Amino acid sequence: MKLRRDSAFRPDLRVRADFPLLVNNPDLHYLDSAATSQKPKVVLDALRDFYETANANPHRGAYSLSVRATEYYHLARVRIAQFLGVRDSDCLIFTRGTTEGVNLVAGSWGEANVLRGDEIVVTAMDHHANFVPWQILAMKKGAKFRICELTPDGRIDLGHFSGLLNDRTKIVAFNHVSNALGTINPIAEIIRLVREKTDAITVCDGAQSAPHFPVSFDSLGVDFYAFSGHKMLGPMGIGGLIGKREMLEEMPPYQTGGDMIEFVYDDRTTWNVLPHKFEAGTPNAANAVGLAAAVEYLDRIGMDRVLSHERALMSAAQKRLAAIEGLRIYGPPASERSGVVSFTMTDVHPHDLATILDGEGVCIRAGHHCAQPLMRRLDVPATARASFYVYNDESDIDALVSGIMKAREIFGYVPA
Amino acid sequence: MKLRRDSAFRPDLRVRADFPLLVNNPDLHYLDSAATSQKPKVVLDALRDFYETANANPHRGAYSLSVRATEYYHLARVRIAQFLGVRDSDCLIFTRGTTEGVNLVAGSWGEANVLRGDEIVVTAMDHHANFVPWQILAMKKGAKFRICELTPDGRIDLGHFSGLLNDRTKIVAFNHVSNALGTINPIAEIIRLVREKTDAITVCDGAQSAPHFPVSFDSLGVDFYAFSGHKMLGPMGIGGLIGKREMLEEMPPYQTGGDMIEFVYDDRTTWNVLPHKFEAGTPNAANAVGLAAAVEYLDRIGMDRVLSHERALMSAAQKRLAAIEGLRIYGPPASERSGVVSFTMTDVHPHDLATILDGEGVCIRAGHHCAQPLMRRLDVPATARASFYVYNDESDIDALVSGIMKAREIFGYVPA
Amino acid sequence: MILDHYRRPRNKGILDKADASVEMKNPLCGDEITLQVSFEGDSVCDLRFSGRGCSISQASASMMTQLVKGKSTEEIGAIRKQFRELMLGNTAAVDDAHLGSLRAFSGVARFPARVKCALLAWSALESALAERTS
Amino acid sequence: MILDHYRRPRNKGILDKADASVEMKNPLCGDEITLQVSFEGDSVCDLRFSGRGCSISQASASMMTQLVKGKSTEEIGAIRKQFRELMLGNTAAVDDAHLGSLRAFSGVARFPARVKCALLAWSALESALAERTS
Ligand SMILES: Cc1ncc(COP(=O)(O)O)c(C=O)c1O
Ligand SMILES: Cc1ncc(COP(=O)(O)O)c(C=O)c1O
Repeated sequence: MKLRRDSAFRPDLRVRADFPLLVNNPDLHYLDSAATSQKPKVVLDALRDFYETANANPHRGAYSLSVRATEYYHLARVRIAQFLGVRDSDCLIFTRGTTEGVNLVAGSWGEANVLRGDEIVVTAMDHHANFVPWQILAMKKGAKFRICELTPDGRIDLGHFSGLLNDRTKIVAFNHVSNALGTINPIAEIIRLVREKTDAITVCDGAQSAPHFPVSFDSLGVDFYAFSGHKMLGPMGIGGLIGKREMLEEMPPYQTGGDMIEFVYDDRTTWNVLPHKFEAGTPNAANAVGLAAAVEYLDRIGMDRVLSHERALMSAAQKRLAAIEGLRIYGPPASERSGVVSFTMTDVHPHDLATILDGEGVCIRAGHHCAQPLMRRLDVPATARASFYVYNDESDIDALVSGIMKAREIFGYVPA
Repeated sequence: MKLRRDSAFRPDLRVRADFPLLVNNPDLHYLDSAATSQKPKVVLDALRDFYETANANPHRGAYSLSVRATEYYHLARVRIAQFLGVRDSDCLIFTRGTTEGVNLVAGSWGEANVLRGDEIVVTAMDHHANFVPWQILAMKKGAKFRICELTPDGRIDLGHFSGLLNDRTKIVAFNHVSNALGTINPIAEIIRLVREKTDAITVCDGAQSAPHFPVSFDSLGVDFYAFSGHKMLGPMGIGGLIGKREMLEEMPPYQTGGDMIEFVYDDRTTWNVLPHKFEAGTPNAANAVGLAAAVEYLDRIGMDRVLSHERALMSAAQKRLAAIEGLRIYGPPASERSGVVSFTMTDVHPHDLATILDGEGVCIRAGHHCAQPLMRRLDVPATARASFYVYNDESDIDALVSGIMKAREIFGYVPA
Repeated sequence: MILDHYRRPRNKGILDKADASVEMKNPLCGDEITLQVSFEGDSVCDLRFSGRGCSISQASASMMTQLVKGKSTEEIGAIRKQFRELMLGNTAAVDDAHLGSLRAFSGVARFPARVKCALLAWSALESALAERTS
Repeated sequence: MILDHYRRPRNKGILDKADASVEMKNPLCGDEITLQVSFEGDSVCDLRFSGRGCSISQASASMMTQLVKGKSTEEIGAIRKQFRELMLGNTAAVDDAHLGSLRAFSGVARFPARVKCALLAWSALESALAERTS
């Protein structure tokens, strides 16, 4: 994804009033959207509306209420598929979130196809959700687990990446955007290398891309794409895995139980068609409907505007933060990052910084960001991270910067 | 569970006004609570309140909002554990529902412990959720999959059950209450037999018991108990698996990713403590809070009263239905059933019945109730099922009966 | 109309000599149908169904057998397509005279669970035609 | 008070001869501590810590080393128990004079993620004592 360096971008969205939690807390500066986003009123209304007008077990009833529930659930799938550029909406499987999506691919495709001696490639910037399942799968199958190293500024080292690929490579997993650094990975280039050198499947962790810029699965070229609703204005506990139809059809089911079966005999079971084959048990229809309302809301803003708003905030934040002595920013240049900035400060531990900022009403994250392998490579135990979304504006950056200055004062920063 | 035959029971709860969907549809007779329940206003309010005042990613933040989210989530766990008689609340793992709970045990304990030649026992009345995962596990491991047959009136045939148990039996799975017949199984007797003849673990599907009468996991004696929030007035997409601590501690994780790890190295990973070890990824904290509000609501009514209310409805329904010529009821006597009545009618297919009843505003379920092995044994393709909960009253039974009479008329029932 | 075909199904039974025979089941409700077809050139010369199920699936099978008898595979394909449209809620299809008595099913479209019942016989016929060409 | 200990940690370094040495890490934030203890009879005769981390974990370690030096394992156990109470939000513990300077941490109880930082040194000490008795 090419991002313009246009400094004329302005953070022009003014939507804070749509978010009840932010309205209830006018002095709150929420800068942890990469962990989870706040929810607009329309999403909470959609949830409530489902429960008050359409609540029934989808797929199972022959009465109108259940028909309505089934329809709401189906339309939510179609709507979200459209948002993510999936023409064949049956290829969007609802999951609890990104973590479950990756586990599904590892537990189904991986279990069925990875053999001793095969190789699985991940990157050193991947979130534990797209790292540990592959590590465990590799250990279980006797496959080789290979980690692609990063450039000093936190990008995938494509040279190293290319060198890791060979005809035993079965799975290549990578995030679209790093939650810890904000790095936006060059998916087209990655896919090209993978296709050129392997028959591997590609698994893209889209937890940090789906919320922040236009994504079209059909043109992305990856075989699987996982995302989390709660990071894109939707409710908790809902997300999705998108897969290519031919893959999903040949894969064995993941969880089994009601709804995903066709016939259950004493000695064997046959499976339902997509997407049901991968959705065992009563679906979380209400939250799917809530997520559909979220993407509707994002589409109304326009994902291009979401992107430009965040880029404008990011470039402003970058300038202000870089000017603070003793503050070190990780990852590629701001113009090549998503709305995430990860940093450390001389003499102030990230945790202490977060606590002091909290006292100022500024919510940032401090820790390993579920990316311990990356932290080890950066040689820091933790970083502080601020992340932006549609409801943020310049006042959040002001509060962040003045909180940092205050922390520096408390901890008595002495220029070296 | 001993149930009194006391005919003096009266359906004395009058709580319909607490349920927005039922208030919005005053002529609706919702008799499909075994599929999913309606939600009281307090649950919808709790959900909304979480999103409007405490929404953040639990466990991950060092700021007050995230602390609040973590606390809400923790307190929800404690509250639900208390409701289900679990003193050690860390042994309650949040899942999407019963289906995921069973899959977790099969995928973790089962994967690690079942060997070729071992045996797994289920019953012929089990829901696909507590049947298919064991069948698949057995096939994968080369274990024997054994199905306990039922008595003609739809109870576990304890003689046959006992005969199935031996020292190769590794897992015994059974539902507490059958969703298709309403049969309440004699758990104490089952556990006694299992302990006497095997070292097997016991997995109890509590989807239909947790909502309907007092359950105490600690005194039930089973090793695992799975339940679904959406069937007990809670939101969709949340439920739980309760396990004995010593079991859960020795089991490998199920899904892997963020939050469930301790340290992630390039070549291995260590696990977090209970309950986190089994909760990979961002938890569905909002829905856990919603479910806590649901059990709070149930406790305020009192589970004894819930039980007596349903029993009163059931005995009234039983009398009225049994009086209809050509109507056949399946399962044990009403006095030994939970609030579920499954039946067929001469000359009216269950699906046609459901459609006609729907025209009268009566919601019942028609189909195999995710229990195809049972249907085959009953030698019917489908049954009609009405199920009761706290918000039902005699008017629902009136509507059910008069709808059935209408269907009979339309389909021109001719006494044989 | 539906009830009439349900109570007095047409073409129910078995053929002495069938060119194709297909058994099909709706997993959702357990409806079953066995369809036997004999051909003459490109046309369906005779067909019979047996099985059990709800009024929708049985009446749909009964009407289908009446409607397709003597028709060419192409004609049948067109009707099937229109009927499917009708079942998916495409109201324009209601006016298609080719559907004949099948238009009585238009109300079923409201119930996705029942749509499968209405389409069961047609799925069986599709399989039978495919069986023949292969 | 916390900042003072963070900036000028007491007993930071290594012992020449330690009876027990424990390394401990907080997975949440990466705080690390290595604790060395030497005993005399039933009492802790000397101890030193090293490592890196936030102000809370480092100051807590520093204060702990001051407070437990010369105390018996039983006395230490009592203090540890009280400190844990304080961290769990038991406000009564704030008045316990035995906690000495540790009472400065009472505000940390509000932040569960930080409580682990405060307890890290104490967990290490517990391990060290256990190592010795085993
Ligand atoms: C007895 C029984 N077990 C399991 C389930 C599956 O529950 P869920 O779909 O919530 O996972 C149900 C309900 O559908 C049930 O009634
Ligand atoms: C890049 C990335 N991948 C995966 C995840 C996991 O998502 P979830 O916790 O919603 O399953 C996250 C967020 O926590 C993330 O930022």
